Amino acid sequence: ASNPTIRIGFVSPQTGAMGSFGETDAYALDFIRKHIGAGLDIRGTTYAVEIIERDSQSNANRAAEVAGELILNEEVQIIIPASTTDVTLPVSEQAELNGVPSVSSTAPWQAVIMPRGGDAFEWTYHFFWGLEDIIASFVNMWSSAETNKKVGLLLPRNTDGEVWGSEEFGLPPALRAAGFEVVKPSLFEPRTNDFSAQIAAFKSAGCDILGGLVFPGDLRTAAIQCAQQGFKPKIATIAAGLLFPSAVEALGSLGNGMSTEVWWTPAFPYASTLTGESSAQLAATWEEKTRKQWTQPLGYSHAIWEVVLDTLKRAEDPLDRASVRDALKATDLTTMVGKVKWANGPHPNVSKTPILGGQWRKGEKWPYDLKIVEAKTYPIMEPQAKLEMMSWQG
Amino acid sequence: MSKSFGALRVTQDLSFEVGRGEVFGVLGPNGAGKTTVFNLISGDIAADVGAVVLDGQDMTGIPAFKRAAKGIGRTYQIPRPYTQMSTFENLLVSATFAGQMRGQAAYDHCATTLDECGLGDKANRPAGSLTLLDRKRLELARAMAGKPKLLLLDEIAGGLTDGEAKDLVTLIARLRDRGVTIIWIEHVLHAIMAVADRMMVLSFGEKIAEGKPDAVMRDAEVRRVYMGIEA
Amino acid sequence: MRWVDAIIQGTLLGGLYAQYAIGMSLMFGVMRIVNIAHGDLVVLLALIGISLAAVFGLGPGFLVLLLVPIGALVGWALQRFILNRLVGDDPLPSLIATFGISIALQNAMLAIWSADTRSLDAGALASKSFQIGEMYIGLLPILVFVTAVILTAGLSMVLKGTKFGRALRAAAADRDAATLSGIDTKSIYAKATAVAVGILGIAAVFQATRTTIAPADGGGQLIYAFEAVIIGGMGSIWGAFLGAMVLGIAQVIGSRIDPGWGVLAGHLVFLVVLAWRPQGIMSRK
Amino acid sequence: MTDPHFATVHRHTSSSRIAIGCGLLLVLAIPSMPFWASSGHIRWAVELGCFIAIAQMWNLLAGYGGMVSVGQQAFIGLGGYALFVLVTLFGVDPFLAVPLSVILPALVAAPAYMLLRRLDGPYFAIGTWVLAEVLRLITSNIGAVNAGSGMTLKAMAKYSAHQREIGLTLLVALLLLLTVGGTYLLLRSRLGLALTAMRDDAVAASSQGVNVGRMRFSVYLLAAVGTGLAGAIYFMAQLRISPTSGFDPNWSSICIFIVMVGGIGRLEGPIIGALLYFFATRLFGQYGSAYLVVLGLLTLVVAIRAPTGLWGLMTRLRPWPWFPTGYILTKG
Amino acid sequence: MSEMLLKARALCGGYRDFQALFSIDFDVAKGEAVALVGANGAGKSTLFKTLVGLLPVKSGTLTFNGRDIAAMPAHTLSRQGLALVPEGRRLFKGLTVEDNLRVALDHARTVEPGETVWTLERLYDLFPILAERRRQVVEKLSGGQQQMVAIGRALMAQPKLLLCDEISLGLAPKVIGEIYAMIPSIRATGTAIVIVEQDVSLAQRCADRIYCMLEGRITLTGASSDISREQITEAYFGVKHAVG
Ligand SMILES: Nc1ncnc2c1ncn2[C@@H]1O[C@H](COP(=O)(O)OP(=O)(O)OP(=O)(O)O)[C@@H](O)[C@H]1O
Ligand SMILES: Nc1ncnc2c1ncn2[C@@H]1O[C@H](COP(=O)(O)OP(=O)(O)OP(=O)(O)O)[C@@H](O)[C@H]1O
Ligand SMILES: [Mg+2]
Ligand SMILES: [Mg+2]
Repeated sequence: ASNPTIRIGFVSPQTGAMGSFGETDAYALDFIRKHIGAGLDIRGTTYAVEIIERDSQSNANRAAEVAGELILNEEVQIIIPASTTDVTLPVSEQAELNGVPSVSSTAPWQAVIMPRGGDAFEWTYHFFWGLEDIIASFVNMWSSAETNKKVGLLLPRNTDGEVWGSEEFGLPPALRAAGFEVVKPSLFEPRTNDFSAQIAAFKSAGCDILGGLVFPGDLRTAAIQCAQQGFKPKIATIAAGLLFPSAVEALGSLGNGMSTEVWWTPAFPYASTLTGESSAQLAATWEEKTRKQWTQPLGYSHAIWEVVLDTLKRAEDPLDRASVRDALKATDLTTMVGKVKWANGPHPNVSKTPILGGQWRKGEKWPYDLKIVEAKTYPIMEPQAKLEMMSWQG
Repeated sequence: MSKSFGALRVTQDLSFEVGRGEVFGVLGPNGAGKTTVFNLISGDIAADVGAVVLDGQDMTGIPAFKRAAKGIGRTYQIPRPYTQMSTFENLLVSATFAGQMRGQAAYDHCATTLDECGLGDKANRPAGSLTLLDRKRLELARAMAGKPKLLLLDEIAGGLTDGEAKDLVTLIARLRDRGVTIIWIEHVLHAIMAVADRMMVLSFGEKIAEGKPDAVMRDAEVRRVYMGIEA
Repeated sequence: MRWVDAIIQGTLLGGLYAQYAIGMSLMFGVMRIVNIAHGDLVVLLALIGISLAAVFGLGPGFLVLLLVPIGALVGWALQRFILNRLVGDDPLPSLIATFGISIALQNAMLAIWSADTRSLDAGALASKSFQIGEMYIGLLPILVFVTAVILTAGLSMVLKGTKFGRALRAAAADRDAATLSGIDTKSIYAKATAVAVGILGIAAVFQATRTTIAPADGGGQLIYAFEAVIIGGMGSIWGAFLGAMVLGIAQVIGSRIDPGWGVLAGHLVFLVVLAWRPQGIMSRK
Repeated sequence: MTDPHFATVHRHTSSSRIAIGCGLLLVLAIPSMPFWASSGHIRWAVELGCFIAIAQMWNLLAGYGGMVSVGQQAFIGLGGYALFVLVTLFGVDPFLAVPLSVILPALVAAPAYMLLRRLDGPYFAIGTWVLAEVLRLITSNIGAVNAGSGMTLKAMAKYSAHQREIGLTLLVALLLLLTVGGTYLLLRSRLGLALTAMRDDAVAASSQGVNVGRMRFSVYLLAAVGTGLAGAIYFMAQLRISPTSGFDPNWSSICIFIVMVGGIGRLEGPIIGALLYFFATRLFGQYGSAYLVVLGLLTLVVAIRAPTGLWGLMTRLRPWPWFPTGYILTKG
Repeated sequence: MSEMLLKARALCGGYRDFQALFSIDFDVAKGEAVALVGANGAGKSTLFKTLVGLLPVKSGTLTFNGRDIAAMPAHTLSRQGLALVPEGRRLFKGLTVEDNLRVALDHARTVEPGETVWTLERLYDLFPILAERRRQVVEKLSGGQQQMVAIGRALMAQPKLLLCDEISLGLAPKVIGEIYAMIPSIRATGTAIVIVEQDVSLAQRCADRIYCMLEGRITLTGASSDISREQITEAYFGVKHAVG
């Protein structure tokens, strides 16, 4: 009595430097395995579902190796590169060449499409917001406060930094167009120990706003050096580095009042198509089970499974890669993070989801809470507070 | 030839000649500069001034490995075997590169040389496992394996029993009879006296005596500086 | 002014590298132990310190007092039970062993502490600075630098002028002969590694104060420490200190020219020094 | 045999004849895989082949040349980038570009050696590491190769899966022949003697007529070329390269692990080590940190208990060499 | 014989998988000079290394100054007055001449009142060239100079028993003469000496007793004045070769 088995490949960074991204992935994986324990009923046939997970060790080569293995040896029907461009890019590349549908998220779509040439793809699909959205969100946030409209940008020398800083489609041209003056020193090497050159440049230009994309380790180094060097911008809005509460806590009191993009919060007005749980409930369950504060990737870690299961259910033959691909392409589903529909996208392989702006404030239950301060770009909810100026109180 | 290490002048304007097929002994107090002279001849270190001429060919500026191929073979006072290679392979290296032999000819030559030096039964042992004395024998054997025209021997008789020293002297005499020129640094006087055609005594990098062994040994200066005999 | 500032910031950055480099100079330069896990030990000590701080509410000053003995103990055990079996002329075995330790340690820490970034909150200390004209000089970097100077001076004195230092150098040169001279080489080595890792207890506190700590961070500063030791000349503690300064200044000046080239400038200066004086600037050879 | 000094020297054994025969057959079987094996196994063969080649080159450099490098990723990255640049920027056919890709590693290795040649032991190791970092940093600052974000090999799409597999397996077979077979022949030749001698004592070797400088240079260059070729093939299979993946210090870790666990200074070592590493990673990789902790501890145990590696342990049980390079005098 | 300083009975030893010493009985009395002779590979150095604890005692007893030292850690023996001038010098490379000597001084036996003490000055008097080179790292010394440092280092340990392996190797006749001339004065302070010496007549002249070794066994022992050259030669080589 063996049911036909659908195999799903799942690659995420569980060990290594990007390990924190893997945390919610593993959590969602746990959930989904229980959820479909008895198998997936698709138009009368019960399929067993086997999810084969692989650790990328935070290493792009390893990600490509395991993707090849999942596709060629394990012969999965669909592959999910979860979290970080170091996983998404190599895995998507393998999927595209070997003809396996792949669905990814949690990176601005340009970072997944542009380094691969920017054309349309046949097999690889991505849902997330884009740089145009984060720029709009940042601009809205910054415009809501009194500043001299001078922005200093800190960006690292890696795929993300290159895309964000691109003079073609990145932050600088868009910000200029929105009336900001941009100071952009060249990209810094990740885990650098000294930001005095950048800070000197920002200081001499008199920037009121510090913006950019910085990972947590660099952010603390930079923030402390800003304070030491007497560079105290009114607003500090940093992508990526302020995603996790642990990173904000690591900043100490300097983290108070820093602002960031918000992919998802418990306040999102969406519910799960799998369980009917609201966003708030999803976060509450997580906090109860892990005794840790909710994190933004949680919503996406969940939503990606909504998309995958929905796709499989609609697929004509869930065991056939091409028909899975066709179903994926036809997705129209309102998930935990918003609507996913590739037909709408700015690019055939991209479906856009909402982004909001948030500010970290001293919290009650947890040391810091993320308050939504900007919801103009995607007016899916009311802002929870108004952006306040940074105090730089060490 | 002159050579200084920083402020320390080791050899100074030293000149000497060795005839073909001669056994030339070099004596001198410790630190006189004997080993340094060998290093200059073999090219391990470069002279500040002066020249080494082998068979009418100026060796100045020629690197050590080429000098070896041109027929200068040497032993080291403190043995330097290739510890992880077998004794036989140690010899094979110099037979191949210094002696420019190949294949069977090289094998035969090395096997013979091992026997001559009393290492025949240790041919396949890793050189690192040899005792100090065997390592010294290996030094000699390895130098011989390179079929040198000029053989530089740095204290190879130390620690030998009388009998062994006699065997060694016989071996060296045999080498000379084959036409090999030998310069031999030695403190074991009875050994070197037994075979040397001429000798030179160095002190503080300068030559204080040169000539027939007996004459040199009778020299008052030599007796005082080197033997410690006040006369 | 801009360049004076760069040199000052570079020197202070050098202080950070020196804290890593002097312990390494003792192990790498004197004992010829290539310790790949050097950085991971800093992370380990920092994570222990952060956890202690969270549980007992300890300040950084007090943590130093705790972490140095913990580090010393770890170092002692590391040498006694593992590295003592591997020391010799060949640096390869120690390289392999510490490489294995590094991987195991990193992942064990990941399992215990998760991949979260953590840090020590030093309150106002971290962001305080002095203003001289247009220049700002951070208090924390000054503390790092001064500590490095004191450690360097102390360690150098111990190594050059004490019985312990001579015994250690002798044991490093020839273990059997050192034994013959009455030196308990295993215990001397264990003590030396205890000192080297104990120093890392201090570095760990500073590192956790000035940036964040996560289990995978260990390798980050390793290359700089090695570079500093080599630039300075193996075995010379002041050399390692000087090497750290050269590296720090090169990086800061490099990044003033173009922020993308800072780290690269440090490496290039390292290569230039190697080409010019392979034995290091402080070596008398 | 009347001459009492007619020396008999043995080099081959029956085990080596069998092993080399089998090895050759295996290597020659690789290009036939597309006609009978699954795509998954072909991919395994390609990756495993690259690991063996990279490790063997490291073994040549460290185990025989005495130059312990922790910067071989420099040449992996250069080989990979050369391929991507030739294909993407100059439109060269990918399979043709692979052999051409070794030119760049060679061109960089020559001056790099000039810089590194005066260093030995740990100095050399750190020097190579810094050099690799320098290359990574420079690459991530070059706009033409997409700087920090890396490149994609789109041109592979013009071949069918079957064609790609034929091409890749041919290249891997060639790679193994060149790196493993080439190293074996090198070590059996008179140069092998010189190499082993100078590893043990370079000064003595040069006074015995060995041109130590040139030997070292050649070994460094050969290792760079072999490693570069493996890098090009590896990244051809991965389709993407970035400065952090191409010049990843993790490559050195892999080399060290494979060679040390397998057995350094023996040709058999890297092969055994690569097999172990490859299958262990594939079988236990999903256990995340626990697997890596075990891997680390295993390395530690090998360093302490079995410095000659698995091959050393095996030869102690059964001295059956696959690739004998020594000379055994049986009669003389 | 007077008071025994070192006493070995049925001593067996050797390397990991190679036994090199077979049931050795070996005694040295206080202030005595003993010569140990034997062909290359006989096991003289191995015996020395076993006596000072660098190699393990496989069986048999070994006492020094009345104490059982067979199982004591090697590094504790020098404090009890056992010193070795090792074969091949084994100096501390990278350390200066003076630091080499100081290391030994640091861990020297505490001398009893009235005993003569070996000081740096006294040693420099003996080997003036070392005073000149005191700040030089030892690997830059000539072979003979290094041997002097090795001897000096052993003396700095203030030994009661000095074991000298091939002490004259590489030394000029003048220096050898001086060293042998010094032996009585060393002995006068109560220090016993064991020397390995290939020059049998020299050994006979300066030693009270002689031990001959062959293939890991003591084949002959007795007062040096009682033993003839022929006996020694025979003990040296067994019956295989007789030197003509
Ligand atoms: N690399 C070096 N640097 C500095 N001084 C050196 C170096 N090599 C040798 N010397 C010095 O040069 C002098 C001559 O040394 P050399 O080894 O030639 O003496 P030698 O005559 O062979 O003595 P011995 O009989 O003791 O072997 C010695 O005083 C020694 O200290
Ligand atoms: N490290 C070692 N491992 C194994 N065997 C060894 C080792 N060192 C020496 N031997 C062996 O032990 C035996 C005794 O050697 P030892 O060095 O004690 O002789 P010796 O009498 O000192 O000779 P020599 O006059 O050459 O110094 C020899 O057969 C030798 O091959
Ligand atoms: Mg000499
Ligand atoms: Mg001996």
